[in-house]
Amino acid sequence: MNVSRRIFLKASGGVGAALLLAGWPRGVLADEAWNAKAFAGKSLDDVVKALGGAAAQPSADIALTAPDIAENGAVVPVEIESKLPNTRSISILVEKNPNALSADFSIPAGTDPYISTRVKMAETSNLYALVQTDGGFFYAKKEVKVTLGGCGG
Amino acid sequence: MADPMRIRATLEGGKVIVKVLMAHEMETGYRKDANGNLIPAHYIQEVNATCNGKTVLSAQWGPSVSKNPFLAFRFSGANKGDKVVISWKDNKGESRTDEAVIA
Amino acid sequence: MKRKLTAARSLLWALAAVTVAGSAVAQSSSPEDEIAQYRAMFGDDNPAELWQTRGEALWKQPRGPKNVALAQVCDLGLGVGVAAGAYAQLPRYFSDTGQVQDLESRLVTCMVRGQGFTEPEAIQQHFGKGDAKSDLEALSAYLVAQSDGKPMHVPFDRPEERAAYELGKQVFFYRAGTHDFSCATCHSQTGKRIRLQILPNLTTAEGATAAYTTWPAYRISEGEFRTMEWRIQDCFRQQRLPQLKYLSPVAIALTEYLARNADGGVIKAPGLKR
Amino acid sequence: MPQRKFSLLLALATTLAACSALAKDKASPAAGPAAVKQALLASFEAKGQAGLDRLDQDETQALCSRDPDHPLSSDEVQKIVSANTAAIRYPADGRYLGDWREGEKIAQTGTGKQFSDDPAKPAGGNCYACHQLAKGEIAYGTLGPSLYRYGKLRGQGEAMLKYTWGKIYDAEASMPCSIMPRFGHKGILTEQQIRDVMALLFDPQSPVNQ
Repeated sequence: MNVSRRIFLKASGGVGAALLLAGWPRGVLADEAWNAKAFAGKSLDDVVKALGGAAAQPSADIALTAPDIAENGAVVPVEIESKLPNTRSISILVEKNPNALSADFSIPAGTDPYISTRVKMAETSNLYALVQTDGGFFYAKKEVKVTLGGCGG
Repeated sequence: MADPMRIRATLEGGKVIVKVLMAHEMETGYRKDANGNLIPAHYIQEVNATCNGKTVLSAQWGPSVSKNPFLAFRFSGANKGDKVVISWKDNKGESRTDEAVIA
Repeated sequence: MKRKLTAARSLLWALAAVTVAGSAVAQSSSPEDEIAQYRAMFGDDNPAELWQTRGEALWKQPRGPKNVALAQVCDLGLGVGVAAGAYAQLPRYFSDTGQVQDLESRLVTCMVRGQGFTEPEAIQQHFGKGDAKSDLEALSAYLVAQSDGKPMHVPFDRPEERAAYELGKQVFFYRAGTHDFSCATCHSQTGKRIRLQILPNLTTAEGATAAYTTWPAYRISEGEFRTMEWRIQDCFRQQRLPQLKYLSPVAIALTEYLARNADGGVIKAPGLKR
Repeated sequence: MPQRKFSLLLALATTLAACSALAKDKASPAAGPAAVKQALLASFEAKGQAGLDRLDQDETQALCSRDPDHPLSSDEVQKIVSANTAAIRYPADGRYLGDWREGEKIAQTGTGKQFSDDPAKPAGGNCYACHQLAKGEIAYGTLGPSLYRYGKLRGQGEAMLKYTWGKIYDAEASMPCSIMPRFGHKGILTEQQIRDVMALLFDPQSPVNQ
């Protein structure tokens, strides 16, 4: 077992449950408190609902760039660019992580609907780019294979 | 106290390209130490970037953003010499603010 | 931030886009190509910079019982306080200690003789872990970056340097332990890989150069900056041998062997590794 | 005087050798086996389950530590073959095959015998580090040959089972100075673990043979 798989050992209980008890503010704008409910979500649907939506539609106007294979799941580069009009926020989700939502970015007017960052993936999984516009929620997805490596496990 | 961020802000084609490296453990709360005890979660939850007093990016993060986080974004409406100010706050209430001059 | 890789990065971004589109290219790409694509996505944005910043301060600030900066007292081989290019000419024999020294060994000498630290103080926490940060790693990151882009010229006219090389070579081929491993087990063939990681053939100039010039490095799997001493020590752990001591004769000798095999190569460090 | 002349020549030879790209020079100060062992003992310390005795070499290890400039003689090769052939223990009950599911786990597990590993836990075989096995695992190494469809291509004849058992137990018997660990002889895997890995290779249900 390598580090990437160890990261999420003992996924049940712990932080997620504790944060749920702490209650959840509504939105994800910067001047509001950390959205515990969204970060406790287990799936794309959970997260969309916690962010105030009903469901997300697939969209070809979201460019999600990530490697086909991650040599190490501890660091997976992700780049997202939305071509959807009036993009308000961009979120990164990893389907098989213990909690799906990694990061949620609010995009104010004047800032490009573009984000580049690096996230952890517990195992081979779909990666989602979730975009909120004034027309609702949209997503693009891509599978990233997380591999084992090394001579000592 | 946490180490300073490395911030690069450059003006290219009318847009400011910002690249940030932050020194942070981003501990998930799911890992165990050598003695089998859970290592408490410790991760950045909020990131805020401003330029000339205006917010240019804000974010909420969970523990699955990678250790020593990297972030890049672009915005318009600033000039060389202006300052980009970036702050983060983690789940233990620790925070850090650093700035860079747009080059 | 370094810009030299930008063109290569753009190319790989384009490749990545093609792959995303699900064309035939995606199916025919080899695991090596896919790993290259993964690594290319990091571009020039290497968290090792966080260590470099801290290391620069440690190099320039007066510290220790003698309250002097390393920049004022430390001779890494090119003269007192000369940081630029010094790493590209290490290891080397130092007459004041009568020993062949690598970067970390020499830094410890400077901290002890120049700044007045005791040796245990200087080498405690020589490898960092999380919030327990290593000054030696930070200093290494800064000093290695001062040789980035410079060709290696590892001095080799002293008998001590030759003896270190020869010892390093013998150790490189020394098989022992439960698994019969030596360094050569994994690192004496060209074009092989372990899992998906390509194994450099360290007995050739090409392989040794590819490996040596890209260390020290930020190691993704640990989220830490790691030095050559660490790299060699961890290889022996995986060889199922006991713990290699920090700055030990074998650690220096193997560094000498690798550095000489890579001589003439251009330093591209700090690197970014799995 | 002749002695001094010799020294000068040696110095010249040394200088010339320094110019060769990889310094494959005979004039470098020799490090004999005793000096190497001494340096190793001075440079390592016992940690966890890895004591300094791990630095001791058996005859096979010592012979196989030669650098490529000093190849083995045919007598030395024969010594390795004899010693390691004699070391192989075949299963007393004649059962060569265990559970391929367990074998797959052993093939995937890279830990075991490192000072950082728990000695109470069974060691892995880490087969995927060097070999392709099941088609579904893309992260495989190429230090060893591909073993995909191993059993499907070879069948389960007694001679093939016995040969393969011997390979896993002590590869030096059939290929002197093979880089493959001697999993049985050196006590890395138990007899039952070897059976399980054998099943991974031979069982028609195993993903290796799909």
